Amino acid sequence: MSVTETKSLSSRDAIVSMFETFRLELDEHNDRRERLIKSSRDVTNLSKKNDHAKTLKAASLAKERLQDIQKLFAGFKGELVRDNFWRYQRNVSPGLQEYIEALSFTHYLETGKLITYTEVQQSLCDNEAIPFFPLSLEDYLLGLSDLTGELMRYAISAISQRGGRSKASEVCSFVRNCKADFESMTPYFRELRKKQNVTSQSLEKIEDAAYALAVRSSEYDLPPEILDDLVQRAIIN
Amino acid sequence: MSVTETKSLSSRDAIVSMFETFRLELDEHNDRRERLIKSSRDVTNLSKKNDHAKTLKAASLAKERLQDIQKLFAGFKGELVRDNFWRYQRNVSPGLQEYIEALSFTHYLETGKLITYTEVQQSLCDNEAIPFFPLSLEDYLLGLSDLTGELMRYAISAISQRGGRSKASEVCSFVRNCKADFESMTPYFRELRKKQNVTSQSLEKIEDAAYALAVRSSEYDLPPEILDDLVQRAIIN
Amino acid sequence: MDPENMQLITRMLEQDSELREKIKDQVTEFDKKTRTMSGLLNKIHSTPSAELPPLLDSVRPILESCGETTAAIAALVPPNQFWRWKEMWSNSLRSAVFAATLMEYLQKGTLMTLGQVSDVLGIKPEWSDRFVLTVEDYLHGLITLVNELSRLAVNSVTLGNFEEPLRISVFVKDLFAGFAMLNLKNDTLRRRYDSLKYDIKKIEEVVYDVSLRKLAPSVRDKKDAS
Amino acid sequence: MDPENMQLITRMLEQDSELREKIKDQVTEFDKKTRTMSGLLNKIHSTPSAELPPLLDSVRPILESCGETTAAIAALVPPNQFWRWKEMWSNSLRSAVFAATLMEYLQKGTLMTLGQVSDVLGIKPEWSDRFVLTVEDYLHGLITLVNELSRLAVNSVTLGNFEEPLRISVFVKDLFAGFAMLNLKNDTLRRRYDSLKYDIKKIEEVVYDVSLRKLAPSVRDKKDAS
Amino acid sequence: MDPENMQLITRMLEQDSELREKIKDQVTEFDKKTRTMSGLLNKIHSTPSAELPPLLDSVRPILESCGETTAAIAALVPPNQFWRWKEMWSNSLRSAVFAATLMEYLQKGTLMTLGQVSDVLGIKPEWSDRFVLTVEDYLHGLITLVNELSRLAVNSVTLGNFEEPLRISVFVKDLFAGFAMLNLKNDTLRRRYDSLKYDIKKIEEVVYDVSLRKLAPSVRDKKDAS
Amino acid sequence: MDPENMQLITRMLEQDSELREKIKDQVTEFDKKTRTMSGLLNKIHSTPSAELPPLLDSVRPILESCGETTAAIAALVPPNQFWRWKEMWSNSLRSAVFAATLMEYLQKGTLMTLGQVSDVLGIKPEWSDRFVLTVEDYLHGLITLVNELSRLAVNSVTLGNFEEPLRISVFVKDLFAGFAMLNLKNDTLRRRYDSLKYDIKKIEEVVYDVSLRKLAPSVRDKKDAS
Amino acid sequence: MDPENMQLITRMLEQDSELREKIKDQVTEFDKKTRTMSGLLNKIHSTPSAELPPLLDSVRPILESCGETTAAIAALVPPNQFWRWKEMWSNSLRSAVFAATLMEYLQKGTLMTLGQVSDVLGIKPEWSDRFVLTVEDYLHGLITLVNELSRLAVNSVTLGNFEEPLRISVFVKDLFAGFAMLNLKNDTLRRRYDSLKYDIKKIEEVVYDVSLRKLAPSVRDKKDAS
Amino acid sequence: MDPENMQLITRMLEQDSELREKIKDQVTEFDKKTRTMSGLLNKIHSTPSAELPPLLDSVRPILESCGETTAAIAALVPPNQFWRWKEMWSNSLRSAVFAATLMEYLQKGTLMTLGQVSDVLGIKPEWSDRFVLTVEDYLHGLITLVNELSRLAVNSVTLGNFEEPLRISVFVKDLFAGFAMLNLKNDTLRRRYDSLKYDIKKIEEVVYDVSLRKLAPSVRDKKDAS
Ligand SMILES: [Mn+2]
Ligand SMILES: [Mn+2]
Repeated sequence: MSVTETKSLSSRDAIVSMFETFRLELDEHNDRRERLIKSSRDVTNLSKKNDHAKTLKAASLAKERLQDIQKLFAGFKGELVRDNFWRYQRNVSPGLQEYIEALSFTHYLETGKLITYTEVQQSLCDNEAIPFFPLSLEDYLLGLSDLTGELMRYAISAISQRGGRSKASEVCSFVRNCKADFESMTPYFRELRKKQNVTSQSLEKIEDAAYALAVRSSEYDLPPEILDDLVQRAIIN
Repeated sequence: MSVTETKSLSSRDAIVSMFETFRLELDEHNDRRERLIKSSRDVTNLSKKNDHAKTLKAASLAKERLQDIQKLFAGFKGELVRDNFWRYQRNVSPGLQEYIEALSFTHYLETGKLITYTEVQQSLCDNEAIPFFPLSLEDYLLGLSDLTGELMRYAISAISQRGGRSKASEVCSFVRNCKADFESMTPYFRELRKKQNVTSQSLEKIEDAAYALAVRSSEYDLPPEILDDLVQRAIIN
Repeated sequence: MDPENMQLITRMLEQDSELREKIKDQVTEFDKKTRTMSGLLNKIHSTPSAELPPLLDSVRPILESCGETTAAIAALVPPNQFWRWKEMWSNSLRSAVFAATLMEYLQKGTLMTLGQVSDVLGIKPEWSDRFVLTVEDYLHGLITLVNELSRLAVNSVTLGNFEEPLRISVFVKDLFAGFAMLNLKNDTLRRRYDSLKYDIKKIEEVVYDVSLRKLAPSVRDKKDAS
Repeated sequence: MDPENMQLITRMLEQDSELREKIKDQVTEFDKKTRTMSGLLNKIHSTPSAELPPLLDSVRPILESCGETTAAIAALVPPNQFWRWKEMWSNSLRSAVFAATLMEYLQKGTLMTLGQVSDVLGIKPEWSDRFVLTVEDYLHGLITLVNELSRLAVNSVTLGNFEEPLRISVFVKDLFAGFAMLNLKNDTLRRRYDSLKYDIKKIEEVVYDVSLRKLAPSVRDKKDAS
Repeated sequence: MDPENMQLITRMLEQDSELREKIKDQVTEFDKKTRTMSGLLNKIHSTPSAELPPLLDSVRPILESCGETTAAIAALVPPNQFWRWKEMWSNSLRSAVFAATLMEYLQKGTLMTLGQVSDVLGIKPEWSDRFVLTVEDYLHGLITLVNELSRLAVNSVTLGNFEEPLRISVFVKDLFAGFAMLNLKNDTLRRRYDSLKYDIKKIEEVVYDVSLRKLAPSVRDKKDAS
Repeated sequence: MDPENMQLITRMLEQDSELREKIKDQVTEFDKKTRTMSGLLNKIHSTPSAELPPLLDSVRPILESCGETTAAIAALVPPNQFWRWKEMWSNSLRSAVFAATLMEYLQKGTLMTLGQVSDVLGIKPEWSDRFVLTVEDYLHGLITLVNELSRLAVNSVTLGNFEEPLRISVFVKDLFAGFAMLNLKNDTLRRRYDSLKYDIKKIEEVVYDVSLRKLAPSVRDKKDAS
Repeated sequence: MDPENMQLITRMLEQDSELREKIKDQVTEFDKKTRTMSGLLNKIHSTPSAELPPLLDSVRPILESCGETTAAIAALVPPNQFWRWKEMWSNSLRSAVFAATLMEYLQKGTLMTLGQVSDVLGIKPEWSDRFVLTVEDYLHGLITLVNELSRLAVNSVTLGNFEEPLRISVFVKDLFAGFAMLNLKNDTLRRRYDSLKYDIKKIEEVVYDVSLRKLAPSVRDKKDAS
Repeated sequence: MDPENMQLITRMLEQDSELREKIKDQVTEFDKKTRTMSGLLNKIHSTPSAELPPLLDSVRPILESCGETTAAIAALVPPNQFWRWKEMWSNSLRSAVFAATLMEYLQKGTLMTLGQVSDVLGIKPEWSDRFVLTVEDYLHGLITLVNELSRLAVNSVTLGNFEEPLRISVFVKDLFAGFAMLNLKNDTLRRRYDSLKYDIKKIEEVVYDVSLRKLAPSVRDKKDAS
């Protein structure tokens, strides 16, 4: 497109031949977009499956699946050369955010911490530490925001398991801090403002779950771990 | 329901037997409503067919169909005793308004006038002039408001016929007056306010049609009727 | 438009709008009364059973004064136009039904019939084409009653009354059995009826808490005893 | 326009609207049946296990009679038009699935498969282009089943049956594990599935209460002792 | 959950989403064909009648090739699921109906029936549960035809063909009379039908202009004369 | 258009848009402050009562610094234009009301009046045509306070503080009784007021749980003691 | 709640709601007047130019009587609260602006300035904190004027007046050039301004039809003559 | 959140928001230029062809000055972030494309290529990762050009230039043939492309009016002559 014609076009043939080049370019763009949307959907599917890895054991299994996803992202590299990432961001984002949600969930289960921006970017690099594409702050934050919903499911399900009480209250304070941290960034991202409401609701649900446990075990004169053991024994019998 | 019990109910059986009477009453009400909705739909279908009676000849034919509709309304009489009309108004209104639209259209074609409230009420009476049910102002006005849309279709279609020009301009001033008359009643009816916008659009469409005819015939030095004749002759040849 | 027709319409519009204003004034009155009653009855949640009678005594005169309002409205409505205007006072009337039936339950543990509520609210049989307590309005009032009783089940335990939840449970389930018989169409009443399930669930959970801890004679015990 | 062409078009348009009316009538029938079954099955919450068999016996004939309704609908639906009309009876069918699977659980403690439910409801394999029990409808019925079982866990304790919550807990967790393996895209289904965790939580709380009540010393005991 | 039951469910959910992809690919093909035909047929507005036959000859093979696409789709759609998937190709099919009926009008001045269009598009009667040309889709195609003919009436005059507007006028009025007899419930169809009157008005204006131009003295003529 | 008329219009529109920018900057400042306060006050849900004073001490300076922002806005708003621009800072102001009243409750267990809040936020009586704390904004702040206290009731139990829910219950019911006396016409306010009922129900359930298990001196005990 | 605080709040809320009622009554009056003017001015579309003066004479007294209404409102609005209540009468005021400027155009072919419109409507400079004609309301009135003039261009041709469209075209283009210079931020105003392009296009098409047929001295002829 | 992470994020957010402000300022400049050009070019509708050259001369310097703005933006955009920020100036750029191509058409009757427009707007090939004229933006500009030319076809007849509509018709149809080749997806471009059909119809009607009255050499005559 960069060749500078010296004369503007005066015949249908000339016009049609210019549009011919446009067609090639637009078709290429549309095909690339289609491919990316499809890949993004694949990433989403793989990531969602990860959501169900609700226990530590399942989480380490899930590591392999995360690597599968990273391979998919490596495939993006060819498509997203130069600044094409920004061109196709809205097509890639859905899958990318689901991936960040799954990755940060695994990270939390392993370390008890919130994964950093740099860590996420590093997970999206080839062997020579060259990024497949730049990580946008928006995708990073929105992925993390979804994490809080996942943690809510995790905490509520954990309640029926041994050690559920301490798990619920750990998750509770973790999510409470997440919410507070995200708060200062809401003015920058409209989408984050919306998701912050969902986070508040998730937090309240976790609080309610932690409360239900606390109030129940307060009735007994034994430490929570022993109570858990007793319940376990009763179920097995 | 009007029997006054002296003691309130203290057993499930007593409660259930009271609800038994409620069930009968509610079922009767629901059945009646269903019947009225169905009849109203029948009225709508008959009335809509009338819409297509776009010529004077067809209009007189349509008279019979209007009588069929009036028979349907006579059937309502049994259902809408005492003040039941007001109870089922929202179920009956759709058909009633379509009927008023069709009736007022026929009336306009015959007399060139807007049918009055009293005339509509009279059309809904039995042989002894006893109304089948009270005519609400809202139904009357909303039916008339729909008439303007029908007149728009009539005027635009008329253009392709002999005498179309004068017909279009008659309809134009008729609808213009309708719009002005309805204006003072819009504060009372929310629905009429909405329909008034549709009326304005219809009026503009009629004005455009009358304009198109006027501007075309101004090019020729002959009275419009003779122009119409010439066109007719050309088509036949 | 024909000037005579125009005049007729204008006159009708004016009459209607005057009437609407007048009814509105009465409804505002009615509303004040039901709001006061709700305010007072809200105290049942922190009042021990022993102290209920004086509380109910303070509400009764207001409930009885509703008859003046219903009479005023009935006097305004033209013959055979009940259904035309009733939407205007439906909400107030349902609140009054709620107040009346709640008071009866608290005093006697029984359910007031539609006829009894009509009487208490001073609704006369001869107004039948101008002011009636319809089945729908009565049922709406009863649903509000159940909503309130589920809250009362919780609060009576807080107040140390462990028998009340059981009484409420029996009463509400009887009432629910009645509702279950109706073929409700997809409207507000059906939606509110569906929500009753949550109230029942809540009440069941309170009964569960109480029986688990053997704080009151259990359902079984009662059945066995009877 | 060619009159034959014209006639064909008119007839097809009219047939559709007639057919809709007829199916609607059958759905109303179907609805009555499922509502009656729900009403009867609601009694499980106040019926001791010993008295369940006669209750279930009273529901069974109605369940079996659903076959007449499904047959009537299947007879109405034109070949190949199942997907065009199915929305009309989906809700009723889901309620029937719920009733069938609840009864099976209560009798045998097991989960009916999609095929078994189809059989019970008299759905014939040869109707495959006119009336089928879809996966979605089956799953919706199962979710309603879990909702009901969490309520039953609470009420069985009230009735003095401390074993039931444990049985329910095992059954529901197994079912939930099945759901967790599906990749649900359908929005309503996903949302309802998501809410199941609250039912499980409730059931677990009951299990917790019941187990500890037997085994752990309560604070109150101590207080009472002191 | 029973693993077999589980597997069945999973497989059914996955099949649907694969099938959707495959149909989509065929629809993209179909779309390309109808777009090419529209592009070529657009030239009728600048082509003198004498040169129409070769233009139509160039479109015909594409029209005929649509049969391959309809066959491919029919082969994909599972028995009895026509109504489940038809929305996916409705737009393409309507464009094909438009192309077929426009070509017929230009060649013979007549209206193709629904059956004839089905034939031309290679739709087989035995696909009745997988691929059918519905009345709605046929009517949508006809409305597009009228839209195009009103444009053609204007442009044929520019090209010096003063007879065409008259032919179009007769053809379109006849078609419109047919539409007027239908009791259209479908909203989009009704709205599009309603807009036809503007096309007719435009055609009539052209007829008016053309007829008078030959027969009536214009104001300008007089001015020029004076 | 008349150039003088034109100029007048252009100047007025530009002044407005400049002013809007300036106020926006101040509101952004205000927002930052209220956001920081909310962030800090969020910690009350995980802070044992004993450690509350230092937390509140860290918020107080920010609350006091709000006076600078209100003064800056008051200086920008032209005389008589308070009502024109107030929407811009309403949300921030309501958050500030919330922060102020929450701190007061936590310290003293009492409710700050509208006048007191105005004072704390440095709002001067002489700004009455440029910056005022309206009744609506004050009430919105109080509703947010109740929302937060219902969460606090839950979380204080989790932290082992079984007395706090009772204190909250008394405070909130008193506040609610005040609201119930107002005849709220404003739609948003009315809707939010209606939602208070859920907060109260939730608090009641916490109090219920605590008293059922005798974890804190019950309401009765307290009454008996007094 | 502190009773003094409570009282203050109650009193303020009540005053507002009373004031709202009073203003509403005046706005209803205002509305009636503008509605009557619109009704009368609607006749310009069927009135030959020669008969316009008596029509305008019949509107003038009503326009002048608007001063009474603006005075009544100004008397009601408390000092400094113009911006709080103005939304209530904005629509009526814009209709009045429309009526005033349309009459001026019809009589003199000129555009009334904001100041002139204020004067005609009896708005006093000393009411600046209670009742003002804002730039936005003035511009809204002008946009309605253009909407009406594009209709008038059409209808005057139908009435045989072929010169009016040209006059309107010049007037509207001049006005539009003024609008184009403004940097409109206000959303509604901007959207309505964008719609002006359709009015201008319509007027241009009328002028086109008239010149194509040489029904009026053409633009060129006029220019040549001057 | 890890404080280092927090810091990193905050720094990135601030950088982005500063950059956004700076680009916004340049876009405001750009916008002013394109608005002035639109204002001047709007006069073509009332300017006889003979007087066009000086009008175009007055626009040219502004068009050329756009190079300063594009350079300023290109200097701000970080390497490889073109697609991140381009939405901000897309509208302005499209207006500039419109202005450039309209001027070229008016002068030479020909279509400027994308490369030529880039040159005129001073866009340098070496900015390829920071500022480029994309195909989409170029096409949007061309669609605006067609919208304007359909209006010009109407107004040139009013000005007595009967040949212009024919020239426009040929030019626009050539351009449309180009557009028809593209596979546009369902987005803004497709929607605007679809609207081109109305412009073409309008132009065809003007050509029809002119040829019917033989005011210009007809299409046929031209073809015959060539
Ligand atoms: Mn997730
Ligand atoms: Mn109609």
